[in-house]
Amino acid sequence: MKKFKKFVASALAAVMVLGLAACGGGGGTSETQAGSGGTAETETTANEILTQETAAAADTSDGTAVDSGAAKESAKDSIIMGYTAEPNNINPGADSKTNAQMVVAMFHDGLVGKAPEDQSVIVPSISDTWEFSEDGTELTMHIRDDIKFHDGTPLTVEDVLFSLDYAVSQGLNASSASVLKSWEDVGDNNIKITLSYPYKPVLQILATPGYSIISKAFYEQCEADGTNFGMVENGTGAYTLESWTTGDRMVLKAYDDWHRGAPAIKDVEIRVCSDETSGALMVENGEIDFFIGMNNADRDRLAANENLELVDAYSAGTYIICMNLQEGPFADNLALREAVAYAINREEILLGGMNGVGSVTPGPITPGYFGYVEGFEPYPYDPEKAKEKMIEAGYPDGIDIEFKVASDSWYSLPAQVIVEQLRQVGIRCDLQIMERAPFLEETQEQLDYEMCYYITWGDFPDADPVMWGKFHSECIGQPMMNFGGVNDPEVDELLLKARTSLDDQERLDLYAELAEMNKENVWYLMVLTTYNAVVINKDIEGVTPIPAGYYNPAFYYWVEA
Amino acid sequence: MYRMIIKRLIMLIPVLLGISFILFTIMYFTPGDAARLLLGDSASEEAVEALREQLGLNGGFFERYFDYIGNIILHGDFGISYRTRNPVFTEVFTRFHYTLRLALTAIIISSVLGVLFGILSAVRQYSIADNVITAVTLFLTSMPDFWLGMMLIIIFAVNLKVLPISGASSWECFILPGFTAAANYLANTIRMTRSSMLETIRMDYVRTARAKGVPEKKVIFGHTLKNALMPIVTLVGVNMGWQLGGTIIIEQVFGIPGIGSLMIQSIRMKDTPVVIGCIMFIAFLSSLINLATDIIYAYIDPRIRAQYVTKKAVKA
Amino acid sequence: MANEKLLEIKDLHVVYHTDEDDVYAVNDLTLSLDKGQTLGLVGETGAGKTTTCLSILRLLPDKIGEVTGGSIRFNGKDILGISEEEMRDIRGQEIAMIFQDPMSSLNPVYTVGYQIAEALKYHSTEYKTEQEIEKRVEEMLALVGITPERKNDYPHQFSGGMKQRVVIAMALACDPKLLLADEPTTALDVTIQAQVLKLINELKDKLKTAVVLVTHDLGIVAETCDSVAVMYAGTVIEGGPIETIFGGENHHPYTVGLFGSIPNLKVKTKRLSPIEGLMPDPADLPKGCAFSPRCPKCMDICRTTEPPKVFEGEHMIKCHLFNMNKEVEA
Amino acid sequence: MMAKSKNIAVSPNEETHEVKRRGQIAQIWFRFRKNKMAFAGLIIFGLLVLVAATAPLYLNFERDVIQQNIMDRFQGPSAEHIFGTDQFGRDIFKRVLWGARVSMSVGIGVVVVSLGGGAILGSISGYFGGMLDNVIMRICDMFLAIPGTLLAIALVSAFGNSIPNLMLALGISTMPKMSRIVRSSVLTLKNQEFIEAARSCGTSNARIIIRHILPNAIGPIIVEGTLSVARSIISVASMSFIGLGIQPPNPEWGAMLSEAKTQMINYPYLVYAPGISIVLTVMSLTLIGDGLRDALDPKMKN
Repeated sequence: MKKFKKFVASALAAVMVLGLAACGGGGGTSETQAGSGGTAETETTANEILTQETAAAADTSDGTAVDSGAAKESAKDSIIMGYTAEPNNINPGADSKTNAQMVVAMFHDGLVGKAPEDQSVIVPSISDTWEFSEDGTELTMHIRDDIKFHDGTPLTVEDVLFSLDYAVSQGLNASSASVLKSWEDVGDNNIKITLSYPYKPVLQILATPGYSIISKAFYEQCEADGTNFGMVENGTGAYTLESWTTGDRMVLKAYDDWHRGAPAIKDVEIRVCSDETSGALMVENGEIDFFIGMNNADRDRLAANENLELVDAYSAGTYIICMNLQEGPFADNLALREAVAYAINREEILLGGMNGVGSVTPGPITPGYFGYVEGFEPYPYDPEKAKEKMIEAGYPDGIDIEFKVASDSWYSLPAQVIVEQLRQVGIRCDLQIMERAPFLEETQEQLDYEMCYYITWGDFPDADPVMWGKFHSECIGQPMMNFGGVNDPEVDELLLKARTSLDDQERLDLYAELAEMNKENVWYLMVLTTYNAVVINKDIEGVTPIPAGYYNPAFYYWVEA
Repeated sequence: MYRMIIKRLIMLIPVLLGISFILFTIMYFTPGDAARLLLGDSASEEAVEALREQLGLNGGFFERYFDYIGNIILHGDFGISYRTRNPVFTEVFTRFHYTLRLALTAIIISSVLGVLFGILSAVRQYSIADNVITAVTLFLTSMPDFWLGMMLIIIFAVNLKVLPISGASSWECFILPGFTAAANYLANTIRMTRSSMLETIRMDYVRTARAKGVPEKKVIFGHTLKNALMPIVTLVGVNMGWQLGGTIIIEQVFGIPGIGSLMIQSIRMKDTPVVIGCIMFIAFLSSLINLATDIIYAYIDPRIRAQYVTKKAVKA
Repeated sequence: MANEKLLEIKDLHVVYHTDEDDVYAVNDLTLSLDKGQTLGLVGETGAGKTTTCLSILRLLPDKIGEVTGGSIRFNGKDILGISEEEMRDIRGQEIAMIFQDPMSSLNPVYTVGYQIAEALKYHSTEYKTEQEIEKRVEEMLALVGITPERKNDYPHQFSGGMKQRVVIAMALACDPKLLLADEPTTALDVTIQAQVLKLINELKDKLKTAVVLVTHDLGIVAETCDSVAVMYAGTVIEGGPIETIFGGENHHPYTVGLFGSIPNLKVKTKRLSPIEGLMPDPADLPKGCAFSPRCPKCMDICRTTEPPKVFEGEHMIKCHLFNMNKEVEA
Repeated sequence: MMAKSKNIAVSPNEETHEVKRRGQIAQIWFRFRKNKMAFAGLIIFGLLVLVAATAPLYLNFERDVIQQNIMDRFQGPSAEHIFGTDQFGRDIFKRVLWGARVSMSVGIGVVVVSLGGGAILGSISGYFGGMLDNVIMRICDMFLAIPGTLLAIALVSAFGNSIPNLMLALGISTMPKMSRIVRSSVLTLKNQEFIEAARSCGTSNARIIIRHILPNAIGPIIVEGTLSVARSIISVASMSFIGLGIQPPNPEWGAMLSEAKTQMINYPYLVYAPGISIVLTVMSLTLIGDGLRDALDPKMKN
């Protein structure tokens, strides 16, 4: 908890610093900004950052942005990180899960990077300067010519173009790839990316690990000799892969020629912890220094441990109750949906299901993300009103419904509380806790459910991917997308407007309007968001909260051995 | 002897084929799409479809099965994991040694302690020691292994902090899971040793040995144990076979990245080639262990050895 | 020599405690045997013959069989009173036993040579080194008519008769003073029976070993024994030198029945006369004389009072029939 | 004509068996009662069954078992909640009591499936022999070569998660073993005279199996069945533990342990009551099973 307070304070500081920076005509470079992240307080900052980032980045065109831990003295040069889930593979485009993306980001760089202190700040990386055209549809980026892959071969424009080809062909980038229309070599180590429409957060997209720059020659070599590309790497990133014992650990070595500066921590071991509980015990016993994937149940105990610190980041997702709007009892029955809205008590769900870790979120966008609507009021918890609505909906004697949920505890536990609350107003749920695979197939692709509980997810801190995916009619039947089945031309129009607008205030207003429409129609019932906390040894410095969970030890250092 | 071994190995082939068919069928009808699971939630439909095509998931049931089994028979190729795209056997072998270590720890604990306590229990039949051992045995058989594991974690890892909670990084990591996995077999071995000892102790030849004035120790550990051991050898062999496939939940509790964890993960990811590969591998190994048991058996028991070695019957 | 008592059993009581009942296997048994002599122990199955032998060796089943009274003296020493260590020295060395079933008396996992050597290893002062023991084993095998080369064979490679020879070799390896032969021929073919008996007889003469020969074959008794004890329901109902049993006038009705139930080639009998009925349940012995329910000459007193031992020189009969006119033991 | 002769020939046969069996049952009961441990097991199990069967009389499922009181979560053991409350504020004691119903009935359900299937397969296999026997037994071998837990997991994944499917999956995975036991009993009986007699009277095969063979093979089957219920309770708990068994809010012991898993370090009391309940039930059943085995076949006893 200590750490959390610390970073809220620093986030406030960041607001002021940024304000000054903006006034000062873009003199601020990324490394002057103090740690910030996805707290409720920072959402306005995030917007400001987006407006001034280009200028800020342009000023660092000397290409010597040194922001890694190398600048600091580290008392110890190794770290053991524990993760509860092992990546299936480390192919940058193959596995969208956080665990894989985190490791991918250690091996690779994107065209642009993120400031370690603040995920919403874009900093130069493989591209050191860039420029948007007037209408915002063309992006010209200069590629550094002094960067080498881990095998020593220099990075070329050809590699960059190949990497973009590769990235958009990968399934996990599908939702963002449509923004990028084409890319070409325009000489002088410059590339030009043409966008399908003006899109403000495009640099955020390019900074996700899914758009890592890979070596064309290496990829082709792997293809030729049958090496599994998902088990090897040849990036330009801070670390190289020494060995990988599947199911047990990955051993990483620092890449001292990293263009963002040699990492202070030279040896990284990523251990697979079997489950959250044992991971928590391992970090308590000092077997690991850094633990990602803490269970809320262990939170208080770990927070009380004076050798440890918690670093809290709001999760990049919001947990939602979905009612099938296409068919079944909830379709075309607003009163019944309202009954559900009045019946749920978010505070109890948060306490009973998530051990009280996180906060209730009535709106569709996570705090800290661009588009978060402050002061949004949900339906109040009012069981009596809910019962009235049940009568209005035509179910005075209650109704039996099917409630599907994935088996992970962070879904199944809150779902149990919801089931209980709904039972109080006469909605009797048949709770089906399912394996993730069939759950995704049935609820999201086939829309074969009546009610389910899942999460929204935004890879980068902007409302567009979440809102577009959840509400646009073209996304019906796509996983993680519009599985409620919202199909409203007016909504589609508003979404398009918000996506292509270059005016932040307009975008904010549009998203607020959409949030209001969602509330009125009870399409999705936003419930809560939690913290994705990492637990670290208190002697590690430089760890900042990252909502999407891509922690990179290149920026960390030890203050005591 | 060689003929017996070869015959047994040949008989294994239809069993393995049958297993592959059974599991293929089950996995085929399991809902969930491997391609979708691989690409993650946010992948596009086209990408999923392309991967499905690439993994050969679009064919009909028999087409896919015969494809799969054909590759095994013709090329010895067990396919690649849908999840990691590694050959199945790379997957199996990187995990197998953990399970093997766990199984060996368990088998050593259960056999050594089981035989010792079993003998003690039999020799001191109806004594306090016997009653205590019998009670503990009963307790061990009645306990779900995961619960025992949880209790051991609470006691030794959380409260006493003497052993690691989970993982597989050092030999200490295998003590608690080893004990947990051993519990049931330990109980079985004790029961079996006890009853086998009691039965053998009543044999005429033991009485003969006593009548010769052979010291009691020698009677117990020589004349009785050597005979009583035979069913125990079989039990240890069977245990070993089951340990290899039966530590699934214990691996889950203690976070051992063994073959059990791999199988659960693979079932969840619908990684059919790995599921079938793992189980065929385990079935094959268990059969080898059974064979080895029989050979050891023959070594201990001259009567059975004689059956294999020579057919000459000596008449007076 | 004939007067030197080697084995004296007095008022022996043995009880088997089973789950359900206490089984009174041996009741008030008295026996004695002189050095170098042969005693025939005769009786039906379940009469307590084997139990008596086991009591002498103190090999009653642990916890189940218990000597509840009486004494056994061997060579003047009270066997029941000595320690287990001392007893072990006696077993095999001074008293050896041949069990009923040669098929199961040999340990299947050891070679016969080893099993014979074992007895020597733990006791013999005469054969100490390995070579000496080996030599003795070969000698013993030769003695019982088995080629010494077969010492490395396992029991399952021998036939029943051969196994019994091995058992005998094993029993006699240490030159015991007393050999308890528990129906050594019952499990064997008739032809082999004769061979084995002959062997025992020869060896007995050669080694001067006293023998307790348990059998229910009166023919064998007649051929080999110096004295006889007839057992019924755990006690000796008639006993004495062989002449008194096979000759003489007065016999226990049971002995009469026993003799009547075997075919006799010399005397022409129209038919065999079996003893009617069955042995009483040793867990639930009848009051009075145990034989009373089956006795053709049963009297009222037989059903109520235990019969006394009636002596006629060395001939003893335990029956009310002879009580009136003979001297009675107190 | 046929029917008549059957009556004459078979009925007395059956009657004598009846008489003999009754005598046997009395004997078995006598031997069983002398076995103190087995009898203690019977009493414990009896009490557990009583608790389970009468639970609806003293507990209201909705109010006592599944109703949450989030504000009362993680209350340690106290006079009010003797085993404390769980993370939804439900009374663990009441849930454990109700859990006896669920655990036992599912455990028994599993055995009914496996015993039913096993009896059919085993008796067909043993009775008819030949090719059919070979085929059935080879298939059993194949199933036996697959680790049982894993087979059950795969089957539940395939069937979908529900109580009947769980019983089916666990039943199927134990069926081969059961078939073998039934088969070997049938094999020993099949050539006995009274079966020959029935067959010579033209009794149909099905009737012979059902009326003559199975009742006589019942001893080992009952023993195996009893022990099997014990094992099934553990299997069900294991499946629930990895999330593939009984679904919340139904209180099954394994499911309760599964819920307690993440909290056990902070609140160890959560794992005691359900675990001990399992041990107690399984132990009592094991004692009964062992006792029955000894009572049925006194020779087996040491």
